[in-house]
Amino acid sequence: MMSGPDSPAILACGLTKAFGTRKALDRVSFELPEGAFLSIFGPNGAGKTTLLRVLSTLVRPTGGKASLCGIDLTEEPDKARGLVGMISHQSMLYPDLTAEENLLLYAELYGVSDPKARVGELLEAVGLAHRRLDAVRTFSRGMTQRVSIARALVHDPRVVFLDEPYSGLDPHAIEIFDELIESTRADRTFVMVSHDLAKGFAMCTHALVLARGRVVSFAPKDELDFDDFAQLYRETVGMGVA
Amino acid sequence: MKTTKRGDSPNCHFAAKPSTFSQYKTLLAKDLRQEFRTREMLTSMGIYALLVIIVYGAALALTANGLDIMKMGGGLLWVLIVFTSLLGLGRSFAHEKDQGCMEGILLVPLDRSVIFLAKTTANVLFMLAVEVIAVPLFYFFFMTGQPVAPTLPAIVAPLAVGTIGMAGIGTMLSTITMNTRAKDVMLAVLFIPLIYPLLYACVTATTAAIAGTEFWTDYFVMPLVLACGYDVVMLLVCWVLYDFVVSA
Amino acid sequence: MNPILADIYSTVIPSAPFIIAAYAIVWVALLVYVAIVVRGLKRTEAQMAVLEEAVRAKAGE
Amino acid sequence: MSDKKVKVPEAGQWPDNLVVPAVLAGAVLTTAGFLMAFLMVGPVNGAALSSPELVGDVMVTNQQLLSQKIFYFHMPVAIVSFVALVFAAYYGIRFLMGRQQRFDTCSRVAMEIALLFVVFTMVTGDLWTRFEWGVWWTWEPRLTTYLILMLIVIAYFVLRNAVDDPERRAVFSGVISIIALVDVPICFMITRLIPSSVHPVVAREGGMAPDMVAAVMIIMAGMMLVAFGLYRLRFRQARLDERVQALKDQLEDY
Repeated sequence: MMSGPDSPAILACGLTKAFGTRKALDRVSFELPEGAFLSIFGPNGAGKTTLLRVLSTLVRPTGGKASLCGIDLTEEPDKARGLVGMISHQSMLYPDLTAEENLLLYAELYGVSDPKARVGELLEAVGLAHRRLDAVRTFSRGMTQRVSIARALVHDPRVVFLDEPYSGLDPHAIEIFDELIESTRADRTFVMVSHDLAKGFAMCTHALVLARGRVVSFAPKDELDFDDFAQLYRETVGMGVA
Repeated sequence: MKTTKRGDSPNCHFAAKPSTFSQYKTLLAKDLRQEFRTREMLTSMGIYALLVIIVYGAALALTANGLDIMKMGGGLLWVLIVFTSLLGLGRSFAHEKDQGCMEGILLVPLDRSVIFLAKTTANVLFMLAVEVIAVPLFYFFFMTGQPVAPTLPAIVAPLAVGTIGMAGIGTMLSTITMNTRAKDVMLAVLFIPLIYPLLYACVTATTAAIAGTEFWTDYFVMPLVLACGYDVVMLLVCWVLYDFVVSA
Repeated sequence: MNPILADIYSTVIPSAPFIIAAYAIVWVALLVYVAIVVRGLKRTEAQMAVLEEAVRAKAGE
Repeated sequence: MSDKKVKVPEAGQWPDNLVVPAVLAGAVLTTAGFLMAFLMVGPVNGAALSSPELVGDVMVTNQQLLSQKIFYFHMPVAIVSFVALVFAAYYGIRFLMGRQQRFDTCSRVAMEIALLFVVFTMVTGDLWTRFEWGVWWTWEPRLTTYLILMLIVIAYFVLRNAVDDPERRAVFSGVISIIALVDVPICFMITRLIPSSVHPVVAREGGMAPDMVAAVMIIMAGMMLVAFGLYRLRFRQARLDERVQALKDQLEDY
């Protein structure tokens, strides 16, 4: 397997996930350069979440190949896992533990070299250092989601997946969330699944439209016009029977 | 592990992949800390155990005098343990499922069987903690009227063996049932038949130790050995199959 | 009748109902299973009819 | 891809050509065995008589038991249920290895056959118990372990009903089918080996006469063939159902 600084952040080649005759993903192929921000659009049941789960090694594909930064997902899943961070609509935090304990747990599981320092730094970054000793249960949805960002970044992943991260957030919290994501962009690659067409389009550098498990369109944003894209998306959603 | 381009940058936090054992310790510490904070499992299991004892009191109220409690004691004690641990096992994955934490842990590069071992250890510890309270209570309420056999302390062995096996099988099954409808009923339906041989052996050994008759070792050693064998086989099978179950 | 001969066959008559019942129940259970399979087949047929309807509707569009 | 080349069982493949002959042969063999058991094989001895008696030209010293005739079906049926369980676990393993839905279907159908034969075994065994021991139920090791087996098989189907996602359901059932197969022999062993003061292990009549063995073997062969026929029949129906569902899914694409 080729590996090195030049390999794309995400390379999917004929990815298929099927059970019986039902195909959740059908020959999905695309290539995403490092540092890009990919937005995935599609109607319900188009396979967006399945694609994220396959790319984050939670689900093994039935066929095809995928690699993250040159590391094959099926051949070296453990190595690939170390490159992945995930922020989903679920916080993946234990409500009864404090913010600090939650982050320390993940830091130690990932084998971060100085967990305490790393966790302190991250809590500072998401602006919750003063609440680090409070149980996550007591946090608002927006604060929980900020801790969740810190959790996803604890091992400094190179690819971050966002699965409907805005669900349940109020406008103010969304603003803070966006700022945080922007500040952590660096040369990380982001992949986001969202229903919010305008928002997803505004943030991305690449856009992917899925329908019934197939890629309808994949293009860098600078080749796209929002109105045309919205038109295309509406057509796709129209033909996708939910 | 060879670091890539980013690895050389000063803000890199990758260290070598932590050892399986340290990941095991981290996961176990997480469960214990959480329990220590909420005391949810221990209080609910403890109160449940007490309630079962009270129900026994009502059930045996009219017969208690003529009843040979020394022969019944082992069985009653195990009924108490089975139902109490069923309650605890059912809850042991509630936190993992709630906020999607299980997914968070599956995203970490770690061997899936570590999750099984850590969870089983946590469940063993919780069940033992409850037994430490429930067994003396049981003794206090039902057995103080009778002379105690000198072999009574030997019940520790079947209790330990039974608890380990039940925690292992129960951890596996509650991982399955956390993704099903009607979780609690489902867990009981799978759990009780699968622990039956273990239960049978442990009840025999416990009863032998409580009664402490002349040839009590005949009824003690063999069942205990078989129970150990069952533990080993079932824990191995669960350990091997756990990867499939937890990633499904 | 010879009492010893009666003794020899003393359990035959009382046990007959149980034996007959055992064989009969096995036979009935077998039939029930076949009935279950046939019921499944009928459901599949109903699904098939739905499918045909849907195909016709699509073709008519 | 290499996975695609795995040979997958499908309805209409060669085993289906054998179904009709197998069922016919099964019917003939079980009927023959049934007649043999009642007409040809000598009855089994029960309690001793007060004095021997000449019947025909044979000296009879014991009561003659008719109830034992249940055994000629009881044992073969029990063995067929184990064979079905082995197949269910085998297909369960195949499923977990390749994640092909077909093997899950096979495993499920095999488990259904196992349940059917477990029920046969329970019914025949229990009626015998009722007559010989005079009780409907006793916690004798053999009965108990068989009851546990039945409960595990039933739990398998309860579990299948309680899981919505088809792939997850298939994984869980595969795992349970394997655990059931491992558990059953251990369960039998443990309850036999533990000394029980309350219920002594009932001693089986030592050894069988050759004609008894012959009858049992014939019935067993017949039952195997019947089980095979039922399996293929059910499998065929299940496959048909799956194919119709797949077509309905596909129709949405156009």
